[in-house]
Amino acid sequence: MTTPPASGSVPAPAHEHPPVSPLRYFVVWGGLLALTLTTFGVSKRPMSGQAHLGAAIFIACVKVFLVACFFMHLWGSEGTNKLVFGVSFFFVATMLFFVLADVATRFTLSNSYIRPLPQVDQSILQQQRPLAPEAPAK
Amino acid sequence: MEATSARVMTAEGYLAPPPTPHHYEGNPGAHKHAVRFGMWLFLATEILLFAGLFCGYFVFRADFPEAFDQAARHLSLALGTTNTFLLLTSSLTVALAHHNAEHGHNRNAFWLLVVSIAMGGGFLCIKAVEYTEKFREGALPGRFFSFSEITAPGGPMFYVVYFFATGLHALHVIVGMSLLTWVAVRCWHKEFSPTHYAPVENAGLYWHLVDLVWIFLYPLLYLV
Amino acid sequence: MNDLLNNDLLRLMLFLPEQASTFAVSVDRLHYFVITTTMVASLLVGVTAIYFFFRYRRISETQTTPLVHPTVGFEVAVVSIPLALFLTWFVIGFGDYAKLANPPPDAMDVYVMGKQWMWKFAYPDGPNSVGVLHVPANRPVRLLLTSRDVIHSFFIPAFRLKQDVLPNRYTETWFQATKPGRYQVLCAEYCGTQHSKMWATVIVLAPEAFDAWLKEQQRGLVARADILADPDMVSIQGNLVEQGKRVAMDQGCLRCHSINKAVNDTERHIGPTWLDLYQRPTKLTTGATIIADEAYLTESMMEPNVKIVFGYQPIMPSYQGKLSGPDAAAVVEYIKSLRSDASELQPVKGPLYEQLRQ
Amino acid sequence: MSSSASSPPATANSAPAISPGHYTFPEHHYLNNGKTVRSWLLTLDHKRIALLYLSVVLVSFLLGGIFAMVIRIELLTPGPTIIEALTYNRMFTLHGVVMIFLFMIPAIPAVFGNFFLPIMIGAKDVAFPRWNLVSFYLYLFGAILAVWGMVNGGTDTGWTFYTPYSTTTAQGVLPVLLGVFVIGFSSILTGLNFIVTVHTLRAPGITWFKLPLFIWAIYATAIIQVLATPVIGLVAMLLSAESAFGFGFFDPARGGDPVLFQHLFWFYSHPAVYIMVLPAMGVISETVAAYSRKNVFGYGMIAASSLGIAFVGFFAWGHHLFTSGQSAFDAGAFAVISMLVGVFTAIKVFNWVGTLYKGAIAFTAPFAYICGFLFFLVFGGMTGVALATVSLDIHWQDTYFVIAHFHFIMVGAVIMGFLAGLHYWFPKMFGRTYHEGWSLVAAALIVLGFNATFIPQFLLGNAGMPRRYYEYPERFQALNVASTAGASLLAFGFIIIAIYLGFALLYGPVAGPNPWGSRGYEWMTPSPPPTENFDVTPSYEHPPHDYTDDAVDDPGFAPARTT
Repeated sequence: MTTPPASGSVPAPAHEHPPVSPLRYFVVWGGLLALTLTTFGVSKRPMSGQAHLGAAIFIACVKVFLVACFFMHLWGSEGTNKLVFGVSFFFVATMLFFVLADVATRFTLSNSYIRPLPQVDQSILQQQRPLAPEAPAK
Repeated sequence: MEATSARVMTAEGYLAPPPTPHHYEGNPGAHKHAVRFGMWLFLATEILLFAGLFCGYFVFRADFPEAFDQAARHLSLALGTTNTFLLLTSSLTVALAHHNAEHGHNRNAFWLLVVSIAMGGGFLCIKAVEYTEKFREGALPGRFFSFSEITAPGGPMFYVVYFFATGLHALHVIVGMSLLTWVAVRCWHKEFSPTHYAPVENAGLYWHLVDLVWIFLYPLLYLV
Repeated sequence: MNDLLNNDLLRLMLFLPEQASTFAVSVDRLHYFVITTTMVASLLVGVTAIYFFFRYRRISETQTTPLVHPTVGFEVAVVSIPLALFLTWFVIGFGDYAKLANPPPDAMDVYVMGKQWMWKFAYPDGPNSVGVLHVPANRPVRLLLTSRDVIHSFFIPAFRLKQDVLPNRYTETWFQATKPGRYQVLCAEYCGTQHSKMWATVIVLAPEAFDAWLKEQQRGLVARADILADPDMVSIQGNLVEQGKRVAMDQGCLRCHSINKAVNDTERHIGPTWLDLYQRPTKLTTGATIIADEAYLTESMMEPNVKIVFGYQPIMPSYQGKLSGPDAAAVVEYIKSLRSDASELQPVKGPLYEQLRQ
Repeated sequence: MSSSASSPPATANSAPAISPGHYTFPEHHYLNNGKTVRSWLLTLDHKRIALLYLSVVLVSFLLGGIFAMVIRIELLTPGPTIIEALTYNRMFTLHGVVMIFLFMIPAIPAVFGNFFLPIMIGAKDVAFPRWNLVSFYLYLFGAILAVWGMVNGGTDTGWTFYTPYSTTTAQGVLPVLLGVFVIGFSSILTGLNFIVTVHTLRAPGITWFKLPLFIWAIYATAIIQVLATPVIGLVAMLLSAESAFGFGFFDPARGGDPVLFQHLFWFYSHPAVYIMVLPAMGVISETVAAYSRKNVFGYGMIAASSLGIAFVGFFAWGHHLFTSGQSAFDAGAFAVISMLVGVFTAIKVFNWVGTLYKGAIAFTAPFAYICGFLFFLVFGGMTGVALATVSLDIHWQDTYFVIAHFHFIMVGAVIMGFLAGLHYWFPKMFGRTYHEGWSLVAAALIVLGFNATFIPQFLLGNAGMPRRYYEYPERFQALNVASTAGASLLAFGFIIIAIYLGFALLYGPVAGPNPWGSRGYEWMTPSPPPTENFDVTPSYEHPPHDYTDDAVDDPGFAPARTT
């Protein structure tokens, strides 16, 4: 269970960021461009579909972390903002996890709608049950 | 926010900050925290709004892998990457604008915001080019799909996800640009000062969020 | 404890229908356990509240009360007892559900098709029927369910069985009936105005009676188009006509040849209609009239431009090499079965939406 | 000295005697601070916005109740009784949407949350007063659009809009979805407002662990409102796109997946049921402590379990999909998590009963609703956990058992909580008290009528009567007739409440600042409170509901009324 948010009592008035030099923004910007080029390069290398997906998502997460922490000043801001950002991504992850787990572990024939309705793939049925001999070969 | 004209120009070349609202007086820091915290909560709702779309993307990608591969190859990579570059750079300029506004340099902030809005406009133009190209090709979602080059079943499903996700994102870009324009006008009137820069910060946060969503959309739709 | 759980008193008190399947027996056993614990818990809470109410009723308006905080033991008990209770329910419940989700391999398959406001059943190599499902007792029966239009739900209260029926997708469930008899099937997912009338009946026969019934049903099948045959029914590989129909759809013959009466004579398809074509005298472009028999039908499939029916263009592609022998024969069988007088098939109207493969 | 609890006349130790004329009505307060219609319609005062919400919410409740009565009358006979199939299908859709989106979700958070959140934490107003007014007008516009859409468009899909029926049916579904989308925005804004208010506007002296439990409940509800509502916004957009342009997101013929719709829909709708029940639990925590003059037993546990329900409630949506083609793995995972939510509710119930221990309990109408609430929450909650047991759910899904379960929680728990809150805070909101005798009669009628309506529906569910049935097999008629009889009793109870509360609004005896002698923080201001909530900001040494010896004569609270 979540404990009450970390911010405790009201923060000190006139909360000022530590003096931030514009240089930091350019460094972060450079990092983001570099990451975009890497994800572009990675997508060109021959890998399995899943690996491509995993790499792309990982690089995207790193970029999101950079933008959120420095451009959106999440790094120095109050705990509650960080908590809100973290919890919303956690809920997105749970929604994706459960829905994709459902699609992945469904009844084998149930994803058969990518094949038109009339033809039930007899091979799947045969795996599970020997058909009566007189059924003509498909 | 009272009308800017009612407020007097201070020595440092920007307007006096507006008084803290009546139910916050005695604690301006709490009001500043409240405004920023409120904006972050709103950003959480935007993140969850797009979560449903990503859910749809992954489900249909699991159901129609070949169709998604073929369709992804038909998207023009050049336009997608330039769009990513545009949004990232506009995020930079918005961050710089916020930095300048925080130090009271209203005119610098104004020009930086103008550049960001221009880049947003560029993004939308590129998107428009891509859309017209797809309308001509017939690569449209649902029953309007008549794109011959995609033979795998579920071809239209990619374009359902593509058009809905990029369409909703483009809508958010438009809202973001209008927010930035509204804040740019107030920059022109030299309204912001070290103690009063919340509007620039919130418009910046919204723009960065729109950039975040595109950071996820770009690899998933164009690269993978 | 065991006889209390199995006798009928609790079942009648809870208005439960009779237990006619193995799954029903185990579900009801868990049901009695859950309902009794719920009753006991709510009674306990109610009685303690009423007792506290009388014992600590207010004496005066400004009465002060001590500051009472729960001991750690109370907090642990209040978390662990309900959690233990609910997890036991979960373990028993999910155990039964796991058995339901994995049908035994020797189960007999039956295809169930839900269609707006009726249930159709089809045996893989036997008859199909509307609204009535014959099943053997004491033998596992696996249902492969699908729907023609919207989501329905196949619900047999007596078997404690329910499974949603999704269009364009198969869902699976199974049961093993224990008592012969007639049990009502209801649709449990809202599907339109007649949702409350979408009923069917499951007739459980003794195993031998069922085998006899099935043999009798299959005997007459190939001889005549089964009056209830539904062309878009799930594939019946035993039936040649069906296979012909499927091949014709796949090869795209039906795009040019229509199989039902032309709505009005002026509306002509690209190719001649197949309805009542077999044994019909047809005039050719050369002026000669021939009888459209099997030879002509097979020949015009392989070399279409040799004999062209008067008034049609020679644009039919040749199927030489594309159609194997048995497939061609099946198509001919199918054309032979298309007699407007013989088949009482409902007019073949496609599903409410276009098929996936344009 | 014992006196029967149910006798209405006031005796020494039953209901606190509220003698008329003991107090004078304060001359300036939020009600008469500006008499013009414009001052009411464009108000920024959270208390007035709460009253605006209260009026629209009560009208929605009346509408929903009428639709419910029509359904119950129609089900008197197995065949057609008063309306034909299509109208019946529209009726249960109207009943569902109006009750859930227009009454249950906004009722307690928007009315009592708006009114008492700032007062209870010693603030002058909510964090963003203007957004609060925008939220009300979004709700009003969304409500009108939804009701007009359903009546004019003839939507008959039920409040769940399952595809592909909802997108391929001839009945118009577009305006209802836009209405729901707009109401979703209003819910997000209210939730956002409350979270920021609790974080930034607490009066000095009120730490996180001195917050009244009602605030904890509203805070947890606000978290759900903010994080879950966007998903229904997206679902409404997707459904509109699909029914208007045939996008094929959820349409299986075009490759879409109807089960994906159910996942996205229930990802919002299950937390939504916690949006409805958590505020009612907050009201009960307050009223139990007030009417038994005792500190809440296990304050930390109740607060933590509110947050627990809000957090875990997000992972339990799959128990609505057990029979809908979901995989066995997901069914198991969702079932286990649903059990956790059941445990949090059990913690709360045991702590409320613990609060009665060593208390000084006065039997009043709100307390009757608390007793009803406790029993129905235990019974409804445990049948809910039974429904989450996968194998039982196979039989119960989509039958009247499910309808009985969620009405036990929605009518039994939430509306009882709403009535308890309405009666408990009526003096504070309007400055007058209601007639004690009639309120007890109405409470008895409502508890009795509720039991007679929904216990038969549990049995109907067991017997296997599916939900949304216009015509049903003969064997279910007896129970349906019993249920309809109960429903009319319930309706009659609500009418009596409307009468005596309406009467008390204008002619009720003047209630002093603290008629119940309660030690909740909201009783520190005069009733009805001034626009700025407090003439002088009170000091908060004692935690809320502290009735020990030194706390009772805390200067912040006016003395309890005596005969």
